[in-house]
Amino acid sequence: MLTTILFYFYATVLVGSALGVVLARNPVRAALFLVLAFFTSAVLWLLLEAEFLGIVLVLVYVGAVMVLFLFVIMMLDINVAELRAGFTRYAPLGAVIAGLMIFEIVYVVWVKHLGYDLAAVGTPLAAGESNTKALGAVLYTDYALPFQLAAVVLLVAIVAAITLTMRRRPGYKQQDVVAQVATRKADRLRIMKVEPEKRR
Amino acid sequence: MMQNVYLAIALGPLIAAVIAGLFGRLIGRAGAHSVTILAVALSFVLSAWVLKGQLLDGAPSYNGAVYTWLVTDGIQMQVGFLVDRLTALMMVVVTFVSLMVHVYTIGYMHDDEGYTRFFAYISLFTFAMLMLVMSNNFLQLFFGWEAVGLVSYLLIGFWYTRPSAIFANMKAFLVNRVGDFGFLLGIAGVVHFTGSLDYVRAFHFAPQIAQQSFTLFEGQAWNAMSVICICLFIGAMGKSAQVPLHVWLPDSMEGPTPISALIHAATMVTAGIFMVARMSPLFELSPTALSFVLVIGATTALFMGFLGIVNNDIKRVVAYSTLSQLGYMTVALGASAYSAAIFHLMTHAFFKALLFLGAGSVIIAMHHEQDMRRMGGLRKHLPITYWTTLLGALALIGFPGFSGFFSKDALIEAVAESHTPGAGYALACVTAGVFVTALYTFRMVFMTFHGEERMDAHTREHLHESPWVVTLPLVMLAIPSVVIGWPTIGPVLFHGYFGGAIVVSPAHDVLGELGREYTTPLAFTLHAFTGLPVYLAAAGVLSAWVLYLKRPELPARARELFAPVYRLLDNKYWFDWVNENVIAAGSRALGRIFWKVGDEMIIDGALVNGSARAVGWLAAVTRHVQSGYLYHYVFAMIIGLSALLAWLLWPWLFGRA
Amino acid sequence: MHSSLLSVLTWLPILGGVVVMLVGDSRASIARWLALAIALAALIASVPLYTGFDLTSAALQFPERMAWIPSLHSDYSLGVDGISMPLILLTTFSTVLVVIAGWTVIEKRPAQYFAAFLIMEGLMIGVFSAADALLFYVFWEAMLIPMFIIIGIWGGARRIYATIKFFLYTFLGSVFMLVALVYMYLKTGDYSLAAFYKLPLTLPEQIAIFLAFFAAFAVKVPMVPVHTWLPDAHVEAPTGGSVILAAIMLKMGGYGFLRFSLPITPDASRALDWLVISLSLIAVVYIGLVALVQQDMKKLIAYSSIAHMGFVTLGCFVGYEIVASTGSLAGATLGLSGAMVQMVSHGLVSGALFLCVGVLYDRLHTREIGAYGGVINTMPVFGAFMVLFAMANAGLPGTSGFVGEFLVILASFKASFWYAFVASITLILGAAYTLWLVKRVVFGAVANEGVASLKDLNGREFLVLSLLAVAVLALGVYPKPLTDVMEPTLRNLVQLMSVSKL
Amino acid sequence: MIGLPHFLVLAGVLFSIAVAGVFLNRKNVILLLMCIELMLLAVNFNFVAFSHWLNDINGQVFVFFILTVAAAESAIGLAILVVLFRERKSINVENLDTMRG
Repeated sequence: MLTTILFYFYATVLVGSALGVVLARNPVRAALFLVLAFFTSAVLWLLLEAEFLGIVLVLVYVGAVMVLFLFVIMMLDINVAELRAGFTRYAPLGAVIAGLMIFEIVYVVWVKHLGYDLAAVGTPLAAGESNTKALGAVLYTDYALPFQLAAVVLLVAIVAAITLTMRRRPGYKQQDVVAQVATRKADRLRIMKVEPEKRR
Repeated sequence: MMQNVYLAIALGPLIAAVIAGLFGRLIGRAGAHSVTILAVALSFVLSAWVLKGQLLDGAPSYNGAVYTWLVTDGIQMQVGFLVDRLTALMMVVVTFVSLMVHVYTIGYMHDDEGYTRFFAYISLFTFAMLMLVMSNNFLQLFFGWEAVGLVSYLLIGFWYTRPSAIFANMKAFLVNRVGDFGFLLGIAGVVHFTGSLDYVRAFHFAPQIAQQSFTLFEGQAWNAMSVICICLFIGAMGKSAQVPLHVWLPDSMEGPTPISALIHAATMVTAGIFMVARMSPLFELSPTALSFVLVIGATTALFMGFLGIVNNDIKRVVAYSTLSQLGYMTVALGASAYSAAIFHLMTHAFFKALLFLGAGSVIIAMHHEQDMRRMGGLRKHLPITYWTTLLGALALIGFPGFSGFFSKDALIEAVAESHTPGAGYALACVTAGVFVTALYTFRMVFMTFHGEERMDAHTREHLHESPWVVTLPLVMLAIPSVVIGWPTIGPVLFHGYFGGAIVVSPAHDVLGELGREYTTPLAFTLHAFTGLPVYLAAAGVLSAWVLYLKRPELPARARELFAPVYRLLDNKYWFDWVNENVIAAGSRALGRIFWKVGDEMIIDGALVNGSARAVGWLAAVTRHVQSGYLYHYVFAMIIGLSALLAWLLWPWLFGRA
Repeated sequence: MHSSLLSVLTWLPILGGVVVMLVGDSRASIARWLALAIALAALIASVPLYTGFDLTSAALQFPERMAWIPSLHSDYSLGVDGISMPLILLTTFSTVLVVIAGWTVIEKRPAQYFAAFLIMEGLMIGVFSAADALLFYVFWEAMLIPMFIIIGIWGGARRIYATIKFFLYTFLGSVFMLVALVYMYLKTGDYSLAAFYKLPLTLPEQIAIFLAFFAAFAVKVPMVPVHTWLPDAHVEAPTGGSVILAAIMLKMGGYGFLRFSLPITPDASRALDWLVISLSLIAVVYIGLVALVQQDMKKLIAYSSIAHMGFVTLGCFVGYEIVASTGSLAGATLGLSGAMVQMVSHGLVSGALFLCVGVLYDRLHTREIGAYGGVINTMPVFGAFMVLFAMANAGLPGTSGFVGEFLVILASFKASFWYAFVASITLILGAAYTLWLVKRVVFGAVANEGVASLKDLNGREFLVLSLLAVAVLALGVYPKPLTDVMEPTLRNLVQLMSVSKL
Repeated sequence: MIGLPHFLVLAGVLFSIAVAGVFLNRKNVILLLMCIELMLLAVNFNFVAFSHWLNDINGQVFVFFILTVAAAESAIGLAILVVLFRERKSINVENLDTMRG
């Protein structure tokens, strides 16, 4: 009984935050709504006994991605007004498409029950089982290779982000170790032959 | 041996023509005309010898192939000769008249720079005519047919700088081509049924063909033989200028007079008559074709005669007279009196050539003045021409004893005997025609030779008789015009002179009946006095005398009285108008429509360039899709996704589940 | 007997053309004489084709076979029979004439001009002698390129439009043919024509293949709806280009029908013969009337050649209607040999007419009929030639123009009276537009000072026109040698046509 | 009782809102990226729900990979945004139409 209440509560919060993201006037507020959305979905995942994923979700998304978003929003002085101009021009089209999708999904899932019987309630995990252990068992055995691939993807993302954004800011003096090491005596020292001054 | 003779007869004029034509400048004027005259004279002598051989010594008729032209699908197409009594007679007529014209041209074309070219053409014409006459198969007949048309085209347009001449020659060729269009269909029909082009096989299979039928239009089965014969006769109509296709003959007077005499009086126009006579075995088997021929001939005979009355150009009057006489011959053919037609053809060749050359001599004397209203009283100045032309005129109207009389009266009586449908109409036309012929002929004679002199002073001083080169042929032609009828009517008409060449089925044998009562030419002439035609002719001459000598003002008043009739005749029944404005202009307009609308707008515009433009337009439209705005692309993706989703879920949503 | 004559005939002009091109425009006179020498060599080499030709057998003669693309089972096999041999002779004969005709007329890059013609000659002989479908297709497409260049570079004002239109039109058609060839290859396993002849095909297949071939050959013939490229191509092409285009390239369509459509898809041809016949009859009347109102001489002759080619297609397909109406095959060979003779004679006659227009164009640089009048006064010899060729074009007996039309009309009468009726309308229309052209150009008084300043034919032009005149008259007076060559092959083709392959 | 459909509907609604979001603030690229994150979240939701109901852990493994990809994607997205901003002094999509056809 409790889970139903919890579910409905968090579901409404989640949907509200999603709407918030979409309709927020200021991008920062949108980002924060998104953070809220992640938190509530993490909680919902816990309901589904996927606690490891929930935590990972919070760590990864809220920790890393949303921070990044906020950082970028802050950095770029976006003039919000101009971005919001003509906000509702495509609204009706957007609403229609969204409505269509909702209708389809609800109809298929709810009315037709995906075509197979869902009466069976989800079987709860065995007492001693833990989501993390189950995930760990599978992750490093069956999905070893995809795991490595995920790592590679992340590596590429890092390298790409750096190469894209790093630039030498004009007027920014930086020590160039290589050049320093490579100097030779001749560059630095010049022996001059100077005539002595006549005594006056 | 005989084949070499025939080859010599036919090829002689060709070789002469080539020599005169290509090497005209080298051999000079004298060389050119002597070569051609020599060749034609040789042909004439040989033809006469052949005729004598056939006639007196009873030499058999010859039918042999010279060389095979083409062999395909089992059909042997050859070039060969069939010389029987009919051909021999025609050969003599053609070569004799051609010889007269050759001699006459020396005088007539004396001061013309195209002298050698002219001689080349007329001897080429003789070659073509001989090939046509002597051929033993339809292919060579068609070759001769078109070659004759070609040479008449070249000759009518001889003075090619005159716009009216080159218009006339194109008109002549095209109208002849319309005739050949029918003729070719006839030949194709014969080949279809007999599987070969030779006359002999065609005549042999004729009875079977007569049984078969065509379904030209759904439901109506047409007798095959009638279709073929009518098609062949259409060819004859084109060549012998019968009513709808006669329009080219008056215009062909644009050509020099000698050729009008040679081509448009004696030889070419008679090709059609000769062909029908030659095809008598076929025509006899289809009564419908015969009555068709009869009616067309009768209409031509009468109505063309009327035109002769109103026309003032001397050569055109003679041309209309030729049309009318051709109508007579066609009527004879229609009445199955083929030998009468050929007999009239022969006599007509002589006196019509005479009339033409006479008119030519008048024109030379009057310095190329052709309008009769500016002539008159030439009797004193051109005595020989006057007398010879008078004899020709008498022969033409059928003055008893003259050649024209025998052939025309025999013809009229034959029509009277004939029972083929349409014979009544034909008889009426033919008899009325006698009066009309007499009227216009003597109108011409009185207007040019009698009455007061209406020409201007300058030409009057220079009026003198034409040189012997001109007058000799006149005399030479006058003799047969008068005499030829007497001795030949017996054998030609009634005693089966043509033998196997002409086949007449017993039902139609009109000449047979005439032959029973016929005894001697004299009896025939006396018998004629009992008939109507002689008196009609006399009445014609009398009325011409009254109208044009006694009371010259009468024609003018008659013109007001019968104004609509006069206008009808003056415009030659509007045939020319219809041809130029309806047919020619119509086809040009149709052509323009097909070209501008059909080709340029529809095919080129819509399909070819149209599709090119459509591709361009499509490209322009799709270009807008690349709007450059990021969100348009995102929308496209999402809309695409949702559409896919909807499509995927469709069976789920509304389908069976 | 294995002789490499056909390969020599095909590759000699091509290599010769390349050499002439290498000689380059700087040494134009050498290039010209070399080109003439090669063209004459090709003509002399083609003579043994006729003398050594076995008049009794319908099989492919002078056969050659060499592995070409083993993986596709397509081999370089050449062979010639009654249908293709006369056309090869026509090709070599016309090319010699064109080289002579274009002698001094072409100033811009003459070497490449002659090279293009020689290469095209080689390719065309290749098309006629190919006995392997793929080889045929390669030559068929390659042949377009030289003509594209000839019209494109040495053409008139709107040459770019004309040449692109020409190329795309023909190319679009022949692409479908390639599809059909590949389809049949997949069914039989190799590209040789003999295999295609024996390949059994269901009716739908046959109809599809027939339509594919029809697309390619109808454009080439050209048949009525797809003919609009020809007048533009002719008007813009240089004289030599026009002659070759009219003399040889239009025959490709007819040759294609005889070599491919009839034997390979007999049932489809029987089913669709009404389409071809009605289009040919339309061509005769519709195009005849259109030709009547043309103002440009070359356009008029172009339209007239479309009308004449209508006879070829009529002759090819009338055989089925004859069987339908008379029940016997007698007449089918008549129609086919009429079509073949018409092709050869049309090549000579319209080639000659284009040369005549070329002669006038070289002097007054205009093709408008209105600009001429009374040409015979200043150019009598030319006038005589023009009248002769005009008469041949109008189908006057005694000239080659008549032979083809006569045979086809005889055959079409067997099929139905109305076919012959409509077909022989060409007698009237043909005479009408040709004579009207002659009347306005040749006859009449001297129209303007341009015409007055005209000089008569020079030696070169006289030689070319007299050669053609002799050919036209010889074929008109004695066509037996030509038809005897074709008779066995056509008789065999009729057998192939009538045997159903379902 | 909360069944699988509930979760699926919730994920569907989330996804649709994200889609609407894309339509709404189409000119602000950052918000676009956020909407994409939201969509990915909805997808993960489904995965977890199914893996729970079918008690097949592989679903969750997949969520794991989606997270990595999402992180990488947003990182690069923002990097591009930054470079874009430096170049054009604005990230308004309106005036970024040089790629127009």
